[in-house]
This record gives sequence, structure tokens and C-alpha cells, in this order.
Amino acid sequence: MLDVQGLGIRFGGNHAVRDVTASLPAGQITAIIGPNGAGKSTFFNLISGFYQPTSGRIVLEGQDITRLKTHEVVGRGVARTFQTTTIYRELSVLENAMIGHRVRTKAGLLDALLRTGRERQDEAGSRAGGLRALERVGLAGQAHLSAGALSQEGQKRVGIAMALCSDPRLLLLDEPAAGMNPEETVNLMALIRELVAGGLTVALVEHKMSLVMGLADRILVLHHGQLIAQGTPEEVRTDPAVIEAYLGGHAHGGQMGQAGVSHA
Amino acid sequence: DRVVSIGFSGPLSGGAASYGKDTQSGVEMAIAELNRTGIRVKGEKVTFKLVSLDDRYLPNETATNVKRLTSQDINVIFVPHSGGILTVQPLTSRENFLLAAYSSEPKILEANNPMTFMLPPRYDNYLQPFAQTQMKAFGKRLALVGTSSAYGKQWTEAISAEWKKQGGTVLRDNSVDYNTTVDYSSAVTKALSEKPDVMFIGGPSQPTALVIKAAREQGFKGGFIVMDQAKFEQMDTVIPAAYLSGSVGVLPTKEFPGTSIFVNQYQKAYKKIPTSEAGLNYMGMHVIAKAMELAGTTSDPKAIRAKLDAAARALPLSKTVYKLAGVTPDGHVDAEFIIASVRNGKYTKLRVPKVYK
Amino acid sequence: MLDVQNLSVNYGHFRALHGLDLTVNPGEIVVLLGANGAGKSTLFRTLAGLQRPSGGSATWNGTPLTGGRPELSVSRGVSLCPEGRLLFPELSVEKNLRLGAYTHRRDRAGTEQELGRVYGLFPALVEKRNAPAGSLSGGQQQMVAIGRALMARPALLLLDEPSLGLAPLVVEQVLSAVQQVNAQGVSVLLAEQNAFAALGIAHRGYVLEGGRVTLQGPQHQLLNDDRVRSAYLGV
Amino acid sequence: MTTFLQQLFNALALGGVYALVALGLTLVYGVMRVPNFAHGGLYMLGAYLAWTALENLGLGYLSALLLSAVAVALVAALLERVVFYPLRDAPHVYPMIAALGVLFFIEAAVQLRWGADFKQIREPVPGTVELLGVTITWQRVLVMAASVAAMLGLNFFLKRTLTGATIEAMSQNREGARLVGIDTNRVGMLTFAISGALAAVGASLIAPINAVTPSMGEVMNLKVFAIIILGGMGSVPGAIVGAFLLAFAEVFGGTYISFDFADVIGFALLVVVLAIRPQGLFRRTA
Amino acid sequence: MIRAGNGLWVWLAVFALAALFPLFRPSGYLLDIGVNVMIYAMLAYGMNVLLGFTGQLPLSHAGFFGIGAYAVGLLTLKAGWSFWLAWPAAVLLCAALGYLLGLVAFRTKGDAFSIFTLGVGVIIMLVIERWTSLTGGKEGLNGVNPPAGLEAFSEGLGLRLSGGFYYLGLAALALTVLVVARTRGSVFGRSLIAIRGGEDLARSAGIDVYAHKLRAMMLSTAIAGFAGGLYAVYVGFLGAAATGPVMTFTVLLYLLVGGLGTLAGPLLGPALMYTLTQSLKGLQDYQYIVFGPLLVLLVMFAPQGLVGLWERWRSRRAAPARSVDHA
Ligand SMILES: Nc1ncnc2c1ncn2[C@@H]1O[C@H](COP(=O)(O)OP(=O)(O)OP(=O)(O)O)[C@@H](O)[C@H]1O
Ligand SMILES: Nc1ncnc2c1ncn2[C@@H]1O[C@H](COP(=O)(O)OP(=O)(O)OP(=O)(O)O)[C@@H](O)[C@H]1O
Ligand SMILES: [Mg+2]
Ligand SMILES: [Mg+2]
Repeated sequence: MLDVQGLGIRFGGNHAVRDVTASLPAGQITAIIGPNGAGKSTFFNLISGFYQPTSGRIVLEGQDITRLKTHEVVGRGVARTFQTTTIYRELSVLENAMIGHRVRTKAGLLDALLRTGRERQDEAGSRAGGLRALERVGLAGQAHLSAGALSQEGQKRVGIAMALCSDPRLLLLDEPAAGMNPEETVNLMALIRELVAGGLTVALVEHKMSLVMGLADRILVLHHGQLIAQGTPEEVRTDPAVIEAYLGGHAHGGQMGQAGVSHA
Repeated sequence: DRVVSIGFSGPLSGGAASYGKDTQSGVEMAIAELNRTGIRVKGEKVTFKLVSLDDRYLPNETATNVKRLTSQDINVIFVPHSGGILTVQPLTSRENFLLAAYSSEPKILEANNPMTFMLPPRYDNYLQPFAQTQMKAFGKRLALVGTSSAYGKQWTEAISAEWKKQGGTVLRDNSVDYNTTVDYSSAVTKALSEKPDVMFIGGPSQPTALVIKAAREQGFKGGFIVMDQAKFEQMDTVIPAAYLSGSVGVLPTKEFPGTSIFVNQYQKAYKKIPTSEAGLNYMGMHVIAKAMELAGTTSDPKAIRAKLDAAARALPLSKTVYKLAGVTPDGHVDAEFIIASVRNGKYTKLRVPKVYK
Repeated sequence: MLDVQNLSVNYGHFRALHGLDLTVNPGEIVVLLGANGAGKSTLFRTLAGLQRPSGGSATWNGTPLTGGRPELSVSRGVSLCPEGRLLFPELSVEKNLRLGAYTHRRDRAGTEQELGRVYGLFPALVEKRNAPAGSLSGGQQQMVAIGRALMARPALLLLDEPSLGLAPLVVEQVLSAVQQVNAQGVSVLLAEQNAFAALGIAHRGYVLEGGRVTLQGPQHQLLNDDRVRSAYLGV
Repeated sequence: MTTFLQQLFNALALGGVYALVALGLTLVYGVMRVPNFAHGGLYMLGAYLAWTALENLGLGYLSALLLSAVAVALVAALLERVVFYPLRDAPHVYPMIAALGVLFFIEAAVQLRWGADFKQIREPVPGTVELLGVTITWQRVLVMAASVAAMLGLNFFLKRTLTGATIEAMSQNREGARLVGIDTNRVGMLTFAISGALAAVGASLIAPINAVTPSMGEVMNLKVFAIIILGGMGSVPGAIVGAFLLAFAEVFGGTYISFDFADVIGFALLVVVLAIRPQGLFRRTA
Repeated sequence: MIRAGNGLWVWLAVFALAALFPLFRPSGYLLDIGVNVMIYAMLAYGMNVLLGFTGQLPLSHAGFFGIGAYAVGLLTLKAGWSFWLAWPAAVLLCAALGYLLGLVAFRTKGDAFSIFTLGVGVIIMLVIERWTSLTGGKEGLNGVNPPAGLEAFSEGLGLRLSGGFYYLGLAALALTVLVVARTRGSVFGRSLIAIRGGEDLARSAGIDVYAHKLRAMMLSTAIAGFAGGLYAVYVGFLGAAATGPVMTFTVLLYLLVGGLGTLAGPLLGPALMYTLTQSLKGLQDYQYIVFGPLLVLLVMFAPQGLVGLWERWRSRRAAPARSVDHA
């Protein structure tokens, strides 16, 4: 699906991501883990065109998207959510989702002024797309509430709905389960599985090992901006370098007390 | 008793407020006097009331104000800036009012408006003596550092033309806006770099004084031609009198009994030295009141306008601040300042050739 | 000791806390469990003085904490690591930390010592000490927030989901640091989604649901409670 | 050549004038992000108070300056309490418009009290210095020196003192600041007071060069806002560099192009710099 | 506010009432206030597109108003064009210049954008003021004639010319409201609102932020130019003063008082504030002593403007019912 080759970026003297070569296989869930500040979010920011890499290439299904702007990347089918929940709190849940659909519409200012057929069609399309996305994340019932009124978890779902509404083929989730309790985390895992079953490719960053180990087909481990390990959850969990840098003594029990790997 | 309202629309706030206030104060003082002494129109005693509206120098605001004033049956309106005047001139006939215009913009007269009464005197009378005196005393090179207001620009053009006509050299135009410039030194430096003998300057008195100061401090020894907006008696209070030596400009007059009465009264009422803005509007209001008397009406601007010349000629000396010969048929007041050159604190009057016959 | 009695908090028409009773005894670690939106953060914000209650009281060693003056609470020894971190994004990491010791500004030596301890706890921050806090990764910012709360050298430490966004290894370190701090006599009130780990170091706990305390008890009792196990421990 | 040198000194003096006014604003706008359009009004008020202290109270120049600084500091602190504090959470344009309201009020009040005419403050140190064939008045030397001193002082205050850090902290996160024990009410008022005092000191120093009028603040307002953005929000050295840059653009633009267009050139410089470096001269890319 | 449904009727009623007004033979002064309010309202609508919808504060707004006005003035006076041709030309010119400005200005964000455009606004004003050979400089441009046919139209209705201008203004305002309403309710408009809510988020949601801002800028400056063209023929005299920052801030203030980002605000604000300033004029020297604090109070106690005040009042009336639902 997506390949990165020798990807890197510097902020001043700080090499936040350095020479990462990896691929996100289609139809799978790839998890990216690593210590705080390892460059995981930056890695997502590079793929989604938020930052311009200082070295390397990003190839989406054979096409080079390295230099594309964010909205163009979204147009090619790569959507993302943010680490901290960012949505339009003052807009309704449905409107949030519809904004995600913008990249699939063509109506511009002139269409708006003349209320052309295209405008009407796009508006109807956005609405239908928005509702469909809300359906998928289980928020259809709250479509007309103001998004800020939802709980943390609901807001995370709104963010995912917004991303889904752009009809992505690859979805990047940055710490989707942060701040969720185990029950909610399990719900989220089910949601992600459903999405993948529907043909989506997912990459996610997460510190909750229960989720990572239970969900990921493959894991990439970043440390100091570099890829230090990759493989199946089983392989990664026993990799001494990963234990040393990231997992610590709890490599075997899932994360302290949370639903262990065996659970998944 | 009948109360006749007089309208005023000018800048009473913002950057041009001091100018607007000065013009307003002249009208106001005249009205106060008229009400004290009392005038009769067709045997009926008349008192005046000034209705002032701020227009912040914006012509559309002037138009709005004028419509507001005329809807209150006001038939005489003072406007002290050319933008506003030109905007409302087309309204005079429709809204039926006499426009007392305080601005020397030539276009105001060119409009041939039958209801306009233009107050400022013609400054072109002074050009010839100013140029002649200074060229003789200091030399042929003239630097231009006047204010860049509309009036200042006209002056700059006129004095340049006259200077060339008399065979002098006019250097580059370094006009700056006297209302917004923070420091005049650099404009003065640039003007001085061309080694002028005489410098044309002028705007409101205080900034003008600061220009003189900057020039003297940078070692300028030549003469100044001071535009009539700036007054020696006001500049005196700001900078050493020695700096003024070698200037020509408008003399603080004591010529008529009316002048000193006006100055005294004004200082009592407003605690400051009157400007010509105040003086001319003061006279203008008196002329209008007199014309109302002569015309026997307070509400027919055409009839009042027709009597302006007669009124000006009949104005008692006690109300005459500046020399007044009458009002021309196209509605321009034919007044004139006394001009003089300054040398070591002594004023020498200059002779002015007559322009209006 | 912290004594919360019948505390209620409203957001406009919406009541987030309904007459809450809660205590933290000197030297105790007390953990708050609760689903999203249960009112944990609201309680913390109220205890820190950021939110005014609509009823009830909260006192720390007898002095009320609910006057809407958070700056006074800190000087009385109550320090909060808030949800959302509330860092100073354009100031350097070190300035953020030093400002944490604002109430001890006369005690330079003490501040230096505390700073050393925080850096010892989060070595990742050392090389970032001069970077603007806003440029840090999410987890690193969380470290700064915890560090800043510690810098105040509190007697009562309020931690609102301190492990949010932290790597597992660091979560462990944070919790053991909490234990260490506690061992020196600091009382701790802790909210955690990571309930198992939190209960592991706590003496007692409360379960909050819909703004009400629905369950409370000592550590072992909660650990063995069926409801707790299914809802918060994911077992 | 002497013309060039003379203009160089003129530009330095003008830059000093701009810097003095801009520095007062740096605190509330550059650091605290309060778009205080009333700053020009405080500056103007400072000039009038100094003038009154000199003319009506018969004080000496220095005492007049101090009196005006204290008075304007109080007014500014009051302003923070009454206007800006209640608007602290509102979007930017609201305090901006409120500040304009305050500016209107101050201008009108001053005009009512002192009239619309120009006033003049006499130079405390009359006379000029000759240097390299160039003349410059002592007052201008004073302005330049004061602006540099104020810059150094302010920079030290913000970057090296704890109170300075509290101002920055408060501007970046008010709740966070309160959580660490900063009395944000006091710091807010203090910041405005310092800014007001700087405005008044600047005004007392500049007024002898220029004239005192109710609209003198308006003239400065736009320029100093531009200067702070030009230099980079929050950067004190940036503000002073911005001030001198603007002055140089105006003076040399005026000299070599036309004084009629000096202001145009000044703003054109602003536009060009921002087009190239949108974050201003002295600010790291965020 | 004003979505299709009942809002449409309110608007139709307002415009119908406004259209009937001159038939009651109001004084020239009242008509004049009406036209001025319309011009300011159009300006406020233009600013609303950028500030209210897109979240960008353009302090060059009056500059484009001036460009529109001078374009109409110069094209009719110097090039002899008909007003009916010059007006759309001025609008197109402003849109094109707005586009060019946007290309550069949108490299900056937030306050820097505002100050950048402030710089441009000042430059526009100063150039108008100093380019004497073209614009007449400080003496201004005089004698812009009323549009051809307007006099006849007015007389046909038995009105004076000012009545004709009133109807011209009303039509222009109606067109402006229609344009802005359509923009707001469109796919495009929703994207603008997304940009206002957060640029990074909008970008990652797939919105081409730069392109959208550019379009918004064009629309905003075009409306400013549209208002300027009307101003030119209505006032007949053009001076630089009306094209500077003071004018921009006046419009900003009117817009804020009306209600940012709403559809009714840009009309209500000028209607209230212009009449208010007119009535304060009687206070003379005290007008700003009253006006200044009034402004502060308005901003403090009606931060969402008149429209917000109205909505808050409505929701308060509706509140008890809703909280019952809640419980
Ligand atoms: N805009 C920026 N400017 C400067 N440094 C940055 C910037 N963005 C990220 N960094 C630095 O790059 C490094 C990687 O940050 P990143 O946010 O990618 O970490 P992360 O792996 O997502 O960590 P976490 O798990 O804590 O979220 C950090 O050291 C951070 O300080
Ligand atoms: N500023 C606010 N305005 C209105 N309602 C609020 C506000 N803050 C919180 N709430 C509501 O109050 C309730 C309690 O919120 P709180 O943030 O205290 O929960 P929490 O237990 O901390 O949840 P989380 O685990 O998501 O942090 C929630 O229903 C929330 O929606
Ligand atoms: Mg991250
Ligand atoms: Mg919380």
C-alpha cells in the first residue's frame, strides 16, 4: 500500500525521524510503537504531508506522494486523526463528518453563488457521506448534537468519522485509545477491525500494548527516530532491543494488568 | 424673537480637529456677539444658534450632515474643507442653503455655484512680494518643504510658479504632511542638501516652527517663506525668536480697531491666540448676518447671497479683522492679510498688489 | 488531610458532580476510577480552585480549597497535574519546570535540587531542556506537566491521568515515582484509566459514575470487586 | 556624503522614537497578545500629563516625566482590570475593538480637557552636538539612548527575571500560570502598568521633538503595531530592530525617492518582509 | 440563523418593508441614513466572508472599498464609461486585486495576516492620496455623476434622486445578502467555517486551505468594491480619507456589534451603530466620550453581537423545556 524509503526530517539539530524504510501492507493493521519522542507522530505528519521530509521518499501504491500537500495526500486516499482530540467542537457531529467529505467534492465559489447542479449534488453527497461515516463509527444517533458535548471517547469517534468521510484507503490513527478505559478500548478495537474488514488499511500509533498486541498484524518500532525493529507482535515483543527501549519488564504480561495478549 | 439656526459641518475629532475647532470657534464667537448686540431683520429681533456636526473630514459625512441640517430648516451652513464643500455644492439649490465655504480650492469657484460664499482670501496676492523680497535678500534657490495638505500643495505650486517667473531656481519638492510627520529633520536635511537660499514652509503654526527649528539647527542661514496658515505670533512661543529672523509671512495685525477687539475677545473666550481660520470665519458670519439684515430675510439664501457684497462693504470697522474690499460676484470674499518680513524681531510690512478690481 | 463534603459542580444547567464525599488521609495514595465523563477531571479542577463548586466544601487541613483562587492552593501545598497539561508552549522546558516552583522562588537551592530529581525521573527531558515545551512529543509534554506539579513540592499531589500518552516503561517509572514521593509523606489523589496499575500502588480507591461515588474501599477490596474488575480492569 | 551621514543620524533618532513607543507595546501585544490599540492613547496621555506638569504645576522635566509615568501606569492598570481582563477569553477582535473604544474615549477626553491645538514641551537639554560634520540635537541623542536602555532593560526583565517569566507564562496559558501559583491578576495589572509607564516616558522624551496633539497617538499606533510584527511577536530585540528598520526605510526612501511616499515605503517594507518571513524577523519558525 | 425555511420570509419581509419606506416621503436626511447604512452593511458583509466565516481579519478592507470607488469614479469621469459598465468592472478589478493580495498575504497567519493587510490598506490609501495625477490626490475627485437613468427612474416613481439611490442601494444590498447567504450555506462555505475552526485540522480533513482562503478573499474584496462603486456615484465626490484604516475599523466595529459570522449581523450592526453615531453627534464634544465606553460595554456584554444577544434570549426562553428533556 504505502512504502517509505530512507525517510527523514530534522528540526534544527534534532533528527526527529531518520532514514526510515518500511512499508504498510494493504488490508493490514500496522502498529507503530516506540518511546515518547521517538518520532511516531512526526512519521505520521510526514506521510500525511503535514511536514516536508528533508530526505527520503513516500510512495503510495506506486505513486510518489513525497512532495504533495496535505489536502492532495488526503485526496489520494490517506486520512488521519490527531494525537490530541481535535475536532470542531462548536459544529454538529454531522457537520464535522461532512467537512471530511470536502475532498471528494468539486463545487467551488461559483457553484455556491449560482447554486449549480454540481453544488446541489455535492451537498447531497456530503450529507450522505457524512451520515454513512457516522453510521460506521456508531454515532448516527448523535448526528445533530454539537460535537463538543460528546465524551472524550465520542469525540475520538467524531475524529475517525471525519477521516473516514474522505473515503480513505489508508487510515492513520495517532493514539486513538488514549484516555479510554479498558471497556472503551475494546469497543474501539472492534471498530478498527470492522473498518479493516471493510477493505481499509490502518496504521496506528499507540502506547496501550493490549490494543497493539491484540490488533496489529505488524509492528514497527521507532527509537530516536530510527526503525529499530519490525515484525509480528510475537517477534517484536520478544525482541531484546524493544524490551530495553520501550516495553520494560512488562513485555510478557501486556501492559500492567490490562487485557493481555492472550485475550486477543 | 426669532431663533435662526446656523449649521456647521467640519472635523471636530481626530487629526484635523484643531483646524475644525478653530473655524468653528470663529463662527461661534461671531454668533455670541451678534446675540449680545442683537440684530433686526424686517423689524423682528433675531438671535442665532449654532448647530455643529462632526464629519471627521469625510465628504459623505458632510453630505449626511448637510441633509440633516437642511431638514431642520437651516439655510446657512459652514463647511471648512474642500472635499465636503465640493460634495455638497450640488445640493445647495435642491436643499436650499447658503454654503459658507472655508477653503481656497479653486474648483469651488469654478463650479459657478450660485449659493456658495467662499471665505478665505486669495493667497496669490502675496506670492509676488514674498518671492521678490526673499530672492533679493537671500538668493535665487528655493527649497520646498511645505505641508502636503491640499492647501499646502496649491501654495507650493503657486510659489514655485512665481519664483520661476521672477527668474529663480526651484529645487525638488520635499513636502511632508505636517499633521502626521513624526520628525522633520530628514526632510529638512534633504532640502538643505541642495543648498537652497530660501525655504518655503508652512502648515499649522507649531509644526511649522519645528521645521524652522530643524533647519536652523542643521545650519541653515537663509530665509523662509512662510505660508499664511502659520502665524508668527504662535511660532514665537515655540522657538527662539532669532530662528524666525529672515522670514516673510502673515503679520499679526493691529490695523483695524476690530482686529485688536477680536484678538482680545478671542483670547478671553478661548484662552489662546486666534488663528486666521477663526478670524475669517468670524468675519464671514458677521457678513452673513449683515446681509440678512440688508436682504430682509433669514431663510432665503439666494437673497442673502445677493447682498453679501453690500454687507461686506457695510461691515463696521469694529468687526473687521482683516482688510475687506467686498465680495466678488462669484461669491468670493475679497479680503487680505497684511504681510511682512521679519528681521531681528522687527516686522517690515510688504506692499501687496491688488488682484480683484 | 483532604476532606470533600457534599461537593456539587455545575456547568451551566448541567450538573457534573452530585454531592460528592471523599477523603484523602495524610500519607495516603487514593485512586479515582471512573469512565469517561464520570467527573474525575471536574473534581480535580475544583480541588485546584480552577472551578467553583455550586455546593458543598473541600478543605485541605482545614482551609477551604474552593475559593476560585488556584494560586493560593499551591502555596498551601496542593498541586495539580491537570488534564490537557496546560503547559506554557513557547517557554523552554526548563522554564516550565522552574515556574512550577514559583511558590518556592525564595528557596533557590531547594528548587535546584527538585529540578535535579525531576530530570532524574524523566531523563528524556534533559536534552530537551532548552526546547520550547510546545515542540515536544505528546508524551514528553506529559512528563513536563508531571514534573511541573512535582516542582511545587506539594503536600497533596493531584494527578489527573498522568500516564496519558506515556510509553509503558515510563508509566511504570511515573507510578513508582508517585510511590517514592508518597513515601516522603505526600498525599496523592490519582485518576487513572490504567486502573490495575493505579490500584497496585494505592491504599484506597473510589469509583465515580455519573458524578456520584458508587463504590469505595481499600485497595484489595476494589481489586477483588466484580464490578470493578469487569468495568475498569478489563478482566 | 554629509547628507548621507546626517540622514543616517536622523534615521537613528527616528528609529529611537519608534522604538520607545513600540517597546511599551511589546509587553502587552508582543508578549501578552492583547491587541491594545489604546496604547497610542496612553502615549498621548503621557505627553499631555508631562506637559501639564511642566506648564501648570511648574515641575522640572524629570519630575514631570516621572509623574506622568506613574499616572499613566495607573491608568493602564485600571484599563487591564476594567476592559481587558473581562475579555481575556474572547477572540482577538473583541479586545481590539474595545481598545479602540478606549482610544476614542481618551482622545475625546484629552481634547475636551486640553483642546485640540498643538502644544509644545521644551527640550530639557537644548542645543546640538556636532559629530563627523553632522548635527544632532541632544534631545535626539537622549531618545536614542533611552530606547536602547529600555530595550536592554526590558529584555533582561523578560528573559532573566522570574517576574518576566511569569508574564510570558500567563500570556501563554492563564490557567497553567494560576496552577503554579502565579497571581495572574497582579501580573496582568503589573504588565499593563509597565507598558503604560514606558509609553509615558517615551512620550515625555519624544514630545520636545514633535508637537503634542490629541491625534499624536493615532499616528504612532499603526506604525508600532507594524514594528512589533515586523520584528517578530514577543521578541524585544526584534521590536527595536523593526523600529530602526522602519525608520531607515522612511528616511532613506524619503531621501532617494520622495518624502511624499515615505510612509508608503515604510509600509511596503513591512509587507515585503512579512511576505518573505511571515513570522517576522526575530522569531523562530514555530 | 436564517436557514432557508422561516428565515427566508423574515428577509423578504424586511426588504419589502424597506422598499415601501420612500413612499412615505421621509426627509432627505432619513433616506441618506438609509443609503449610508446600506453601503456600510455591504462592506460589513464583505468583511464577514473573511472574518466571520474564514476567521481571517483583513485590515485592508476599506482600501478595496476605495479602489472600487475610484475605479468607478475614474472610469466614468476620465474614460467616459457608463456607470452600469464601470460598476461591474470595478467589482472585477477588486476581485482580481484581492486574489493577488491573497496570494502573498496568506503566507502569513493570525495577527501577522491582519498587520500585513493593514500595511496594504495603508499603502492603498496613501497611494490614492499621493497619486495626484490620477486620483486628484488630497483635493479628491469631484463630480461623479449619478447613474444614467436613475433620475428618470426616480421621477417615474415621483421621488427625488435620493429616492432613486435608495432603491439602487437596496437592490445592491439584496444582491449582496443573497451572495453571502448562498456562500455560507454551500459546500464551499462549510469549508470556510472549517478553516475558521482550525487550519491544521481543515487541512488534514482534506481542504485546500490556501485555495479556499483565496476565493474567500476575492469574494470579500469584490463585495467591498461593489459597495465602493455605489459610494462613488452616491456621494459624487471621492477623497482618500474614506479608504483608510479608520474606515476599516469602523466597519469591523459595526460587524462585531451586529454579530460575527451571522447573516443578519452585518445588516443589524450598521443599522444600529450608524444611527447611534448620528444621534450622538448632537453631543458634540462629548460624542466620543460617550461612544468609546459604549463600545467597550457592547463588546463586553454582547460579545456575540446583536444576533448573539437575540439567540441567547431565545435559548433562555427555550432552556427550561430542554433541561426537562435532559433529566
Ligand atoms: N515542530 C517541531 N519542532 C521541533 N521539534 C519537534 C517538532 N515536532 C516534533 N519535534 C521533536 O521530534 C521528536 C519526535 O516527536 P514526535 O511527536 O514524533 O514523538 P512521538 O513518537 O509521537 O512521541 P509520543 O509518544 O510522546 O507522542 C521529539 O523530540 C519532538 O520534540
Ligand atoms: N467546560 C465544560 N462545560 C460543560 N460540560 C463539561 C465541561 N467540562 C466537563 N463537562 C462535562 O462534565 C462531565 C464530567 O467531565 P469530566 O471531564 O470531569 O470527566 P472525566 O471523568 O474527567 O472524564 P475523562 O475520563 O474523559 O477525562 C462530562 O459529562 C463532561 O461532558
Ligand atoms: Mg506522538
Ligand atoms: Mg478527565
